[in-house]
Amino acid sequence: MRRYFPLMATFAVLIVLFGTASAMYDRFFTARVVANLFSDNAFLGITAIGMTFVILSGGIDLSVGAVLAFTMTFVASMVTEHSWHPVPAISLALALGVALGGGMGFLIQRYDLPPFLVTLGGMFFARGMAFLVSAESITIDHEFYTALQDIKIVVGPKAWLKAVALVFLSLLFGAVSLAHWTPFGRNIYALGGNESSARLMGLPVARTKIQVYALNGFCSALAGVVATIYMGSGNPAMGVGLELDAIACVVIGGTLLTGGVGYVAGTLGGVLIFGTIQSALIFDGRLNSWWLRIAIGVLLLIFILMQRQLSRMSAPTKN
Amino acid sequence: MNDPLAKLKRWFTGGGLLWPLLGLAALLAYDFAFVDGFFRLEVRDGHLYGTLIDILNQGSKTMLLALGMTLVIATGGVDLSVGSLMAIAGAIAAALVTQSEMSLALIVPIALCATAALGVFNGALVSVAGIQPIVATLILMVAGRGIAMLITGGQIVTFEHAGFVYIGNGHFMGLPFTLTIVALALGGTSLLMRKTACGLFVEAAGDNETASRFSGLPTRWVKLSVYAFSGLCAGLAGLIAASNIKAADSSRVGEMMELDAIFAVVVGGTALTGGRFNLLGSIVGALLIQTLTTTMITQGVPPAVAPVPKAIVIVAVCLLQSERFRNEVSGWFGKRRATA
Amino acid sequence: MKQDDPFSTKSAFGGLTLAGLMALAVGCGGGSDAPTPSSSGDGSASTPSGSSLTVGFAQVGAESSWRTAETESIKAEAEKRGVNLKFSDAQGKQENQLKAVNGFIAQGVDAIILAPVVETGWEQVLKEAKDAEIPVVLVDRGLKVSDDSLYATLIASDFVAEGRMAGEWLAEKSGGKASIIELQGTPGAAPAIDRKKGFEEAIKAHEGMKIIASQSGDFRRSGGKEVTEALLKVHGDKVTAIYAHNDDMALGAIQAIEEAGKKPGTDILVVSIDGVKGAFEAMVKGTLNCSVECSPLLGPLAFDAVEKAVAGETLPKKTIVDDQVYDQSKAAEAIDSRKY
Amino acid sequence: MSEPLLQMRGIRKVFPGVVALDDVDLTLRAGEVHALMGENGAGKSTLIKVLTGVYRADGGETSLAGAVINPGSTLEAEAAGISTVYQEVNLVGSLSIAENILLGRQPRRFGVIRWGETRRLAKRALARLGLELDVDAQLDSCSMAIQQMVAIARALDVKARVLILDEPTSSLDDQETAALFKIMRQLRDEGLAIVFVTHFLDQVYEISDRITVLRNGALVGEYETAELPRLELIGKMLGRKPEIVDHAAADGDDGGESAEELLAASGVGRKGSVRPLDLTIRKGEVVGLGGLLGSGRTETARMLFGIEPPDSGSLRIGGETRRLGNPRKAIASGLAFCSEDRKGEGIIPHLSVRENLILALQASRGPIRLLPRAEQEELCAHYIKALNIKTPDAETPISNLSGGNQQKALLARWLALQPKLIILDEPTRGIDVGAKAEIEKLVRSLREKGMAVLFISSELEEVVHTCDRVAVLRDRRKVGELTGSEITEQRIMQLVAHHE
Repeated sequence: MRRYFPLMATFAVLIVLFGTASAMYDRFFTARVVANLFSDNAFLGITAIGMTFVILSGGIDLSVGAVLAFTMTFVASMVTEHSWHPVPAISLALALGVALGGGMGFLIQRYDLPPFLVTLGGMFFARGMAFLVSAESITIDHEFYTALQDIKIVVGPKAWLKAVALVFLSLLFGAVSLAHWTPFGRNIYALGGNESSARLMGLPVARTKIQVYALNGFCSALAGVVATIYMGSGNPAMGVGLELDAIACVVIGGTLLTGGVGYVAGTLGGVLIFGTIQSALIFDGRLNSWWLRIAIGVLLLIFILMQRQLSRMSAPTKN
Repeated sequence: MNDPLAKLKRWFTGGGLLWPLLGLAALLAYDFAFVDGFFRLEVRDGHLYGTLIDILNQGSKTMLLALGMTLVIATGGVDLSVGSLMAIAGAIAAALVTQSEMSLALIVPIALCATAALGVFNGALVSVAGIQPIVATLILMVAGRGIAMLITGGQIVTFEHAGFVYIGNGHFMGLPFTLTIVALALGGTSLLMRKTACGLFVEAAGDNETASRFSGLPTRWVKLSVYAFSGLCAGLAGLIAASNIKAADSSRVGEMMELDAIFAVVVGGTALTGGRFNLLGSIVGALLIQTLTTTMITQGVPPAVAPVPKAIVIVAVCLLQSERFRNEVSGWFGKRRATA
Repeated sequence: MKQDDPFSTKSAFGGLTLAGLMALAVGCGGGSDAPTPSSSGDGSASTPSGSSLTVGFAQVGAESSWRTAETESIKAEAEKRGVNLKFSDAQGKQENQLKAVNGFIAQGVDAIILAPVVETGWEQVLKEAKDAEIPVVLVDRGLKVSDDSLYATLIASDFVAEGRMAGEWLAEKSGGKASIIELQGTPGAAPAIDRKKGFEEAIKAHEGMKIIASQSGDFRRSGGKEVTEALLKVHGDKVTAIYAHNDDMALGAIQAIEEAGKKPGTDILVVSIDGVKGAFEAMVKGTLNCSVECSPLLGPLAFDAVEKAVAGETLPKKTIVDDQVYDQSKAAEAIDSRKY
Repeated sequence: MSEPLLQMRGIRKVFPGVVALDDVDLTLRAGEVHALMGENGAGKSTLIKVLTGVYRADGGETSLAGAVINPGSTLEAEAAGISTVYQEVNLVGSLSIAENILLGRQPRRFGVIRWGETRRLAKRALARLGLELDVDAQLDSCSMAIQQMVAIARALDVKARVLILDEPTSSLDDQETAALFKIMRQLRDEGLAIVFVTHFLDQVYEISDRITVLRNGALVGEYETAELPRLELIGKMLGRKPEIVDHAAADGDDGGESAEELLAASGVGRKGSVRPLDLTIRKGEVVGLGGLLGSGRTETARMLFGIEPPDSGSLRIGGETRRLGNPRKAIASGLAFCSEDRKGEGIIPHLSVRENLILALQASRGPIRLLPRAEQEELCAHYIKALNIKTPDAETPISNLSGGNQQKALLARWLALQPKLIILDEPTRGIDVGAKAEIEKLVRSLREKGMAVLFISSELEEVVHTCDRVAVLRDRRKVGELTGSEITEQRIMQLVAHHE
């Protein structure tokens, strides 16, 4: 039970935060705000899920925002400018995401390069390619997209989960299962926990490492696809700095950057904490640009410290 | 007779200086061949004038950031807040220059103290509160820009203060004054690191923190100090940036420069995992980035695709540093060194 | 072993929570002097009286002085009219802006003013606003949506026209002969794309006018300076004019020209867009030749539109703000009227 | 005995610049415990890594049950029936016991791990070793002994025919070792061939049937254990006649009572770690901390050194009351501490021997007053010679040294400070016989110089002939103290075992 304490700490922080905001702002405590949290943060959440796996394996990936932008632009360009049907365009985009992620994983694994730098290269590369595909944002106008955008599950008065939120939640479910129920998931934990041990235990370390980055490439590309559904457009300048937000969500969710320790479900908590802080500040609406930045920083600080304190209290005491 | 040569070789390869220098040399060779007038130097208004001088001058900010970042990375950390700290230093200096009668001898220290103090805040989050460096410094990265904008009221504050403008635009002995600053900072830091035990403390604490603590090293103070030092360097870079354009552009200055600085440090041979560091290597790394940027501007690479060459250089330099890759390449050419 | 001191940890937790709440409270209090949020009741029913309106304003960010001037204009107007303004700064990110608009809808504001980051990607969120019967007034740039009825009106400048005006002015001034360096804005940004387009249209008619280099200065003063510096070295005396997508970059370029030992405004013509105060000062000094005004003072127009829209009146789909060309001859008399 | 199960013939392995193995043979029979002996650097680990597929041999041949095998990975070796438990338990601390046993071969259905079945299998694997544990517990929270057992359970869980145990007992106490031996015998009787690598001679004679000795990457010979006297074995390992260890040293002077009191702890304890205890250490005295692993020995040492400072009682050093809240204060009061975890808490791996050596001294001088380079080098030269540290030069990274030499360099780090009291926690663990004898000798010579030593070791024999006085701990509580001629293995065992 104690192993789940950091996870509970994250959700306790979330509840405190949400409760405070509800007490301070009218109409905050509504199903609509909650549903919005899932829709508006869907693609951030998806990149954060991919990032969780990378961080669990002891790595990091800075390319997610740029890969998202590339995917968006690619899909939009194919559909609008080259009249492809969205399905093949999306499939190809996802495959490209996997290929780019896998390629970075290959470089990191085979040549023992620092992930920070390789993925930094990947970030510049994907961003450049996004602009190469189209320097301007492109509207996607296709009945397939309209159909996707019309999918809604009503969860309350004036509140519904949209397709993007459903993709996010299904991926979350899949990711939790992947992490917990499959050998691949457990190998990631082992790899991040102790790489040399994992190697000596005969686990497929090299393959797992490459697969983790490929998986994250897939998640980033999927996030890009979800963003096209969310916005109905492709924008090559999208997602600048998204990688840092994703990393922050993962860490707030209780996953250690050193690898091997953490939960995908915690990342959900991290994303929701992040989203709730933003929502609360929007509801407040009285801060000017600079106070807004300071407030985000201060709130991040407070909730990171709180999460840290809670999980410290619950950390297994070694004898 | 072979010994000094071997020593030199060890200094280059062992310190990791060889590959960034090679990368820089390759880039300069390209410029020499394909960019007209890249190496042209002339004397104008009593100082040197040319693209190479620009690279040194524009690169001074990254070099200073890399200097501070080197020590932070040597302790196993990273500082994402340097760009925002640059903005704060610039904002404070601009505000004081325009709104007070204070002398520059007071203004500069005030601005630097402020960023150093914020560096201490970063350090405290990392060493006392035990927050992971990326996240700890992310806080000031976000909030710091807000503080800078608060100081300038969100405006670009311009000034014409001759003394302050000299910092980023003046010339000293025919070269940009910023180079004097970088040289002093590099020299001072090197001396501090190698002629006192500070360097040993930083490397030991970064390589094995527990063992260092058990040996009586004040590891918390070491961490606190390197972040403070990084803040100081960022402040200096911020003053140069503001002085250079005679304005404090608090919302934009230093954006993404933290990544350039980290890249410079790692290319320069300091591992992100901490331990041994190489100050000179970081400087070379910073020059490599600036040369690349300037090359792309002069070569007319469309700005939208400019990130692609940058990506290629990053990955190429990384690969060059990988022993396995080098072995494979020499294998392709059938010249594999005999290992037996 | 586990019962260290339950009380102290508990109180530590309590303290943190309290600190969190206080920070929220302090943050809000320190933010601005707006009145406390009126609990806007059911909010769905609009109150056309105008005095107790709650309006959400989704701003791009605070990346330039032009942008802050726009924000100030809207805030001032809101205060004047007693409107309860909810302000949100997206820090240049569309995703944040979408969240803000969704948040405003959830909150049940009476109207939304939106200054979109990019032109696409708004269809979904505008549909939701329409479903909730909340009128949306667009300011400073248009949108690409399939259905015009998704927003009430657009109050903006025509970026293409601005670029064209700048190009035409330069053609006239230079007698149709110029070698031009273009300083682009941030790659992908709507003003950068349109201002480039407009300018190119205008000079196409003149065979003697050629853009010899076009690089991004990222809308930054420092970017403008760095790019100009590098390009002047390569193209040397060939350059006769510089066209910058905004004033900040032009002001940076002017410094670079001066440092190259030339006279900006005389040796090299400098044309830019926006018409911020700094540009007027430069024109008075003679270093900047021309700035096409792009007025950020949209507050009065925006709130006129908001009030009409809330009252149910139909508005023209587009209100183009008159942009004027200011050159050195007109600058001196206009400078005193510049607020930003 | 039956015919050979596994044969390695003429194995050769070369690393750039070093011949690690040259024409080495190893023959294993089913149903035997085969000790692989040699000093550090003899090539034991390399041979094992070749056998288990971590390295590929550059020459020679390995055959298992008549068929030639050439495993390219640990996985292939395991599939062939060769399993290994490494010296530093190579498991993943952040995962549960059950996972560690079954990682890589979890029972699944449609690719989905069946956790219930996983737990059941893990329990069964542990039951085979006579262990009943909470298999959901995180491995990190278990003692080293348990971790070792888990590693063995994992190794056996594949249908192993050859089990390699690399230094399995180095972190186990006597009882745990006995339990391990029981399991080893049981497995041997089941027909497994067990390769046993260790530095403990006693254990070799207790458990092994045959011995293969390596030295400097070459085969010295293969012997029946019963036919090889101890001294001869040591001679073969060292390549020389071993010094006869001076067993009488500790009995020499019993009159330590009159010496000046250096450290006096009264009622010092820490909640959740060590019960309040009294302990006095005098100048020129070697005080042992006896007891089983986990009895509170290490915790006491760490408490005295201020790593986990005491929360009750008072501490007097040199007659003055001191509060040692952190290692720095302890060092300032004249204490020094060599951790049992050489890799994690001792060496600074990428720094040179010189930098490692001067670190504590430099720390005490502060960051500004750097010890002049000449003095640094003099100091290094002195200790490299005095402690016989084998290193190419002082600028070599310390991680390139063998374990024993790293340990000596760490001792030098503290001696350079000239402390009044040095706490040595398992200073001889996992290092070769030669270095071990040297360190024991060094401890005795420190005493003669008037330094006090607090000595912790799992080897009773070592404690008995090194210490003047022994404080015995049990269950994190001091249960007695022995002086002079009272110090015998027998008496210590009695104190540890008996409930009073």
